[in-house]
Amino acid sequence: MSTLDKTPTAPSPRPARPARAGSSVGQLASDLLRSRELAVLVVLLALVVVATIKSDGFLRGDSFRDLLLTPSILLMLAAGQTLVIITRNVDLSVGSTLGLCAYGAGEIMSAGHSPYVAVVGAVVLGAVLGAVNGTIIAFGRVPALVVTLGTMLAFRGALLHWAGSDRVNAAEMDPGFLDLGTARIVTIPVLTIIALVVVVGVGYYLRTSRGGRELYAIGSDPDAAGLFGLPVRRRVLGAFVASGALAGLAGVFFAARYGGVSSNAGENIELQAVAAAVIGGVAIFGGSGTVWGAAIGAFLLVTIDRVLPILGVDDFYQQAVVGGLILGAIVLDRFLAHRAERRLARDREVTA
Amino acid sequence: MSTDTIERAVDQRTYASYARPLLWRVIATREFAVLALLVAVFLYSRSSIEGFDGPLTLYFLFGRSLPIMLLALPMTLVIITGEIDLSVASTMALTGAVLGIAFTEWDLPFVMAMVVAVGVGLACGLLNGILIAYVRLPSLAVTIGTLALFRGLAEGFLGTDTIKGFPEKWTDLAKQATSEGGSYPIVLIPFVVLAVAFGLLLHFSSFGRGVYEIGLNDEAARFTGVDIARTKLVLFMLTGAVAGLAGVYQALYAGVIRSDSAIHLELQVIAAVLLGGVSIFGGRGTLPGVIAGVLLIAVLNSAMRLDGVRDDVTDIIIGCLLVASVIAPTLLTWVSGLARGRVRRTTDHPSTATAPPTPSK
Amino acid sequence: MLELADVTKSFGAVQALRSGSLRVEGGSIHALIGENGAGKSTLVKIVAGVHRRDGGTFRFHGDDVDFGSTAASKGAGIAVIYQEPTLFPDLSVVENIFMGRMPRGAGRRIDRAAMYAEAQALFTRLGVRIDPRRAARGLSIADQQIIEIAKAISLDASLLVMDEPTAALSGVEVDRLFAVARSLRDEGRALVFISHRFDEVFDLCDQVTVMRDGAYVGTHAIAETSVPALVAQMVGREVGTLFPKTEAEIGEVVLEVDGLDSRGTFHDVSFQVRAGEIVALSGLVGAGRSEIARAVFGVDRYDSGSVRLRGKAVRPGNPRAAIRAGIAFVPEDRRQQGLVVDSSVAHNIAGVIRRRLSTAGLLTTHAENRAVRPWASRLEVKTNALDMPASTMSGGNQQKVVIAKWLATEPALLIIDEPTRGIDVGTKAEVHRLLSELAGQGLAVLMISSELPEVLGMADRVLVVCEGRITAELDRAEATPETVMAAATGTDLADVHLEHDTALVQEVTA
Amino acid sequence: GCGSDDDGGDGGSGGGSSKITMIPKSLGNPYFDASTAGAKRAAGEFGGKVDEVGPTGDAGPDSQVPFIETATQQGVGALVVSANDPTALCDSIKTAQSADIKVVTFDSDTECRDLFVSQADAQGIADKQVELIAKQIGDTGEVAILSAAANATNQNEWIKLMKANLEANHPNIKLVDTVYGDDDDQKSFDQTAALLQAHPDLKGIISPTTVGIAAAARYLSTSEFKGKVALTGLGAPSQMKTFIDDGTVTEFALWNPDDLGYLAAYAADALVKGEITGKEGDTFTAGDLKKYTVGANGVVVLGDPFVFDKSNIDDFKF
Ligand SMILES: Nc1ncnc2c1ncn2[C@@H]1O[C@H](COP(=O)(O)OP(=O)(O)OP(=O)(O)O)[C@@H](O)[C@H]1O
Ligand SMILES: Nc1ncnc2c1ncn2[C@@H]1O[C@H](COP(=O)(O)OP(=O)(O)OP(=O)(O)O)[C@@H](O)[C@H]1O
Ligand SMILES: [Mg+2]
Ligand SMILES: [Mg+2]
Repeated sequence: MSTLDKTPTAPSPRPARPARAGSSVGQLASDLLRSRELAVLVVLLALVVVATIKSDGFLRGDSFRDLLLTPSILLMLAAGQTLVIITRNVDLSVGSTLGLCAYGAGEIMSAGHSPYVAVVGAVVLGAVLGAVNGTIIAFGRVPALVVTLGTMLAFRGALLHWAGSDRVNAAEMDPGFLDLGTARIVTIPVLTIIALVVVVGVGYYLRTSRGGRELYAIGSDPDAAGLFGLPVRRRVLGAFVASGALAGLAGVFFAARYGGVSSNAGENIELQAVAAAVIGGVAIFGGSGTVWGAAIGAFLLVTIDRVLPILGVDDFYQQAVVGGLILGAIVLDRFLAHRAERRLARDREVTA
Repeated sequence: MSTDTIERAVDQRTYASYARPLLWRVIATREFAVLALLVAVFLYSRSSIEGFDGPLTLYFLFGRSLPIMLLALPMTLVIITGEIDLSVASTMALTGAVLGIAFTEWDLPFVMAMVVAVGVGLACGLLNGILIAYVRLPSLAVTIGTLALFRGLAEGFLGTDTIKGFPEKWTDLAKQATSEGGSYPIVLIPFVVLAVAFGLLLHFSSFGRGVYEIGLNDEAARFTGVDIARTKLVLFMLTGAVAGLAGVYQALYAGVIRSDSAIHLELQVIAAVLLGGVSIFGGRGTLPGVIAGVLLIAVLNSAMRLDGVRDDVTDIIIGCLLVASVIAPTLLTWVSGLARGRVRRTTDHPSTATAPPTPSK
Repeated sequence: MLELADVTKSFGAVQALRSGSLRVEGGSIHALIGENGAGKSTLVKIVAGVHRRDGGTFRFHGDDVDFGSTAASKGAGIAVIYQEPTLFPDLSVVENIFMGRMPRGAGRRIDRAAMYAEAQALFTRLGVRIDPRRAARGLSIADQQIIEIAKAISLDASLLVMDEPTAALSGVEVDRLFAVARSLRDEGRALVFISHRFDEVFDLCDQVTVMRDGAYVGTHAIAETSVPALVAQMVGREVGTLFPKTEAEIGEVVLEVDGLDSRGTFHDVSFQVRAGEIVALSGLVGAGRSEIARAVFGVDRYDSGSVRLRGKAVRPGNPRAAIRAGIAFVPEDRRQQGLVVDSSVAHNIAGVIRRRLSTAGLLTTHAENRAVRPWASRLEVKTNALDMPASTMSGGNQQKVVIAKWLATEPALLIIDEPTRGIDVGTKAEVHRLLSELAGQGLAVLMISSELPEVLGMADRVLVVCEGRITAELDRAEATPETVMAAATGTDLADVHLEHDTALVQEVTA
Repeated sequence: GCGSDDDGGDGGSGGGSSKITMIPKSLGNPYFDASTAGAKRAAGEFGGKVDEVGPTGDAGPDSQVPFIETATQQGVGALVVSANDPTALCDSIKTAQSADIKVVTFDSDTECRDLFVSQADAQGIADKQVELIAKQIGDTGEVAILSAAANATNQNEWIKLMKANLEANHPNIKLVDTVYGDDDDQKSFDQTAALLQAHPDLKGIISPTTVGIAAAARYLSTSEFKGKVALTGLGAPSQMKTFIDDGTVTEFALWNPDDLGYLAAYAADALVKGEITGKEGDTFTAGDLKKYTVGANGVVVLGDPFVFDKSNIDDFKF
């Protein structure tokens, strides 16, 4: 890619803006309208409203709590996935990593250590597993898809091998730790708060730090990034370590929330994480998208699971709906990108 | 990973191999390595794993891995064009579901039901193909979406039902061996036919040449008049159709249809294809290599189970094989490059300036 | 300040640099000239740390260096403008300019305000108006080039290397750039300036180094040299023999382009090409010539207009249809568009005709080789190389393979974009001879070239493209460097001063 | 970045002897851990050998097939299977039988086996659970069922019988929903939450699966519904103790899975030794469980389900 690619294969969900003389307000408005985050958020809220109308129990007490609490795990994974996808990679091993870390945390506690040790241990373990992926991908220059597919199998296998048919039961875990699974601060579950803090942190990093912008650059055009002298390998490695660590944290959440960890913890959740990011407008080909979008996408995915039965949709169809959402999202991206190109062409027209 | 560095790695490999005599070139290929490994594992198992040398071993092995073998054929072509299809297993489940419904609820004659099912597979491929080839969406995202969609439809259609009671003559056919008590299921025959057909298509046709060109450099392919979109559409439709066949076979082999049939099979298929020497970047790989790859995984599975190794260990091994098989080439070039680099540095320039950090202003 | 001696570099079989040497003092602007493919960019990329040299010495500020990465060269104070713009489409213009070293405020947080301010300052200094907030995706080649320049000068490096920065710029922009360049020189920095335009070289530079076929030829103070002298060194032999254009009798109309229009790229393009005629599309890089050619051949779609070949309309946006109609297209980027470098020469040459070669749907290597040989030998491609990957061949031979591939289709119209870019002088002459020979046999040729001498030497007619419009149609007699340049830059004849290039062209076409 | 070591038992050394391969629905389920333990205990007594193999995580109807096939290749004496699917296993089981391998199913039956060792007859299990929930919610209100996999044979059987019973004998109890947790902690947990969200007036939940009831109890114990929404079903005392103690659950039922495995192993041994053929009326002695008689169409019933509550929960370790 020596010149900026005009090839439509690389979708640009965040369409470039033509140079319009200072119309900050109108700019803002039109931006919001075009903003994927907003669109998904609207859908999400609409769902909640409809569900509440149909079933008064929907937002009552613990149901409301669960609505916020349940997505927190996927939220972590989606945040990590965003970091990785922005660099034009993908991490399919997060589910297995989550499992390993959740079980690890449980084991640490049932061995009688303090929950703090367990949390730190899980996060570190996650980071290490992420580093394994990152090293192979960044330095072996092999596609993330294949590598993380492999490590997904390998990590899960390792967990099965380690846990065997053993499971960590609620009784073996520190009660204080388990309470974390449901504790609330002014009606907002603690786990959700932590998750949101993490998301905000990631978002802040991506938006306002050099490193963050470099991640976008790398995903936007890896060749140019190399030619430019950006520390491509270091950044990609970093992204995977972060993704791993977040998966580790998600593992901790898992243990605290479900109060039981067996060897199949977190199976198949990786696709949901990718889906959340994609639905939230993170371009699978890297370079654009925000963690906000991914977070909202995560909320949407989980909430839909809850809402469909209330709307009378046979819950056997939930998978199908998720699939439809993903397709819808990327088709929308494509459409927006296409419109943006046409507009740009027109701009060259007038400037020419 | 910058593509041009990869290209350079690839170039070096090409030069290296072309510097050597033909025989060596053959031996140095991935396909050969996989084949050798397959033979080695097979012989080892025969000699030292108890029960492996019985006639049942191969019979079970083929019967069980036929869906993977089937799906690997079109998947190879898809991956050689640089795309991927993660939705094959879900397509199998969906076609299975439709087969069952068509047979039990719509009371179609079984042959018709099978035709309908395969048709549905074709349609699934068509959906993937249109979105990827003509709407130009990344196949990874699309097929992750359809993976969920097709599986979800299967679950929706079947719910808790388990559909069974297919005509004996078909279920038997799916399991019949060529000879009484022989090691080779009859269904191997259609597979071999398909394999040959795909082999000719990929290696001895203009279409196949186009498939490689798309994978190596789609821009150049377009400039030589290869119809990229159509090629990809055809490949995804083929994949869908074969997935349909596999779904039907799976249903007959298991004797039942459930919404969770063939779950996660796509990973095994892709693993096998990549293990067989197909480059995920496209443009490289051969069908014989892939078939060797599929069989390698199948034999490993069967042998280790016989040896009482738990599946999780097998998973670890296959996962590592997969990763190893993709880093091997880059690793080699890296090592050789390192060697060359060291030589040069020592000969040419004694001192190398370490750069100060970029001035930030 | 910068000192390169006997630097060698090869890519596989392509020896890009045989012995590149360059000596640049602080406080001076140094021109690096040479024909396409002489190795200028490769030398630059070695200075920049993109490529590592295979051999030779490389001194910067007196000490030996071997930059393993562009970061290293940047750190050492070298700024480079590459020939091809390298921007990040998804990021905003400022982010592109300051990538990797964005100004940071409180909490190590990027200080966007400061960034925009700096960017504006840069743009005013360069006298351009680009919205620093817009995304880089879709900028015109010219704007991309400007941003590259802004990026480079904002580094305030002690050595600034510019690889054909003016190729896509208009007169005004060029003048601005030169003003900036001079002020940098007067601050005592060193500049390396690569261009194919002699007037720019003579106007801006203090010394000039000539390269040929990847080797150093000589260095002169601008004051003490002349165009003919330089050209002689660039080309390495009597220039007069370069373009043996034989007169062919012009036949009936083959290609008929009418009102072709592609939004944002080119507009209302109409022209004809007749059998036996060589028509050149000339203009600045980025003017839209390739896009026109691509549209005619059908790899790009166009919004309106029509393309007819031998009177029959050609289906738009479909290369296959174009090929069937009898159009052949040798694209400008050999390694990306012309060839599948990783597959064998035979496969490449048979690339287009192979559909005809298969019997009962089956295609055998044997049949291919049989069909390929005559063309390989006609273009003197070593036939023992047939089963080698094209990537193992030199630029010149690669170009021959591309041409062979298209001649094998026995076309009625040959579109050839930058026919001699990046190939050695010998092959260059061969290609030119071949072109006029083919024209002589009644083939219609549409040639795109950025090299004035080539255009003026080869073409029966010259169509000048400026910002996507055909601004002039000049026949052999009318076509002079002035008339072409005037039309290409959209300035009027009086303001074009090209005594140097004129001298060159007179030299050439004498 | 990853290594592997292959441990695992030795292949089967010849048929004949009571060499038994135990294939639970999936590894990693305490309920089956217990049954396998019981089988091993039995084998220790009658001098046979029990290997446990099985799918790690449920992967489709035929996920157990490879293990049956492998055992067939190894020529073991008998298979003791808890079937993931009543039909999908049959062909492989037939092949095994034709290789003169005895096939005993336990816990969950198939259409084609020599013997089915049933934890308790289906009707009894269904009635017991209905009885418990009726008692706990005062025989009136909305209830829902949290089952295992949507295709689980025995669960579906019980659900069918429970529905019938409710309609016949408990007009005021309304079964509003049946959801499936796939014997997966997380899924069962979330399904419970979803149930309560979708049916605000829910009075009780029946979960006829040990994983399900534990997850549901775990959710209830952490929610405002604790004590308000009744939960019963089939659970493992070891997992349920906490919830009995904290009052989330008052009563639930189960048989002793350890005994179940123990009995199944003895039955298999008896078949291998030829003491029984599996026809109605055959009798055999199952160690300290004393004498058992094969009932109609080859079913051996362990006994009635046992009800656990605060008073007795501490006496059980499985
Ligand atoms: N990455 C590469 N791989 C193979 N060959 C290359 C590569 N880069 C350059 N070359 C070859 O090296 C030779 C010199 O190329 P280079 O770009 O340095 O010439 P140049 O003087 O910059 O030409 P131009 O004036 O067109 O920019 C050409 O033959 C080119 O084809
Ligand atoms: N990557 C791109 N992004 C945006 N605009 C582009 C891009 N590439 C080309 N253009 C525009 O399309 C038109 C044609 O560019 P192109 O490079 O084809 O012209 P050209 O005359 O063929 O140049 P060259 O001499 O390199 O062949 C120009 O207006 C240019 O601004
Ligand atoms: Mg150059
Ligand atoms: Mg061009």
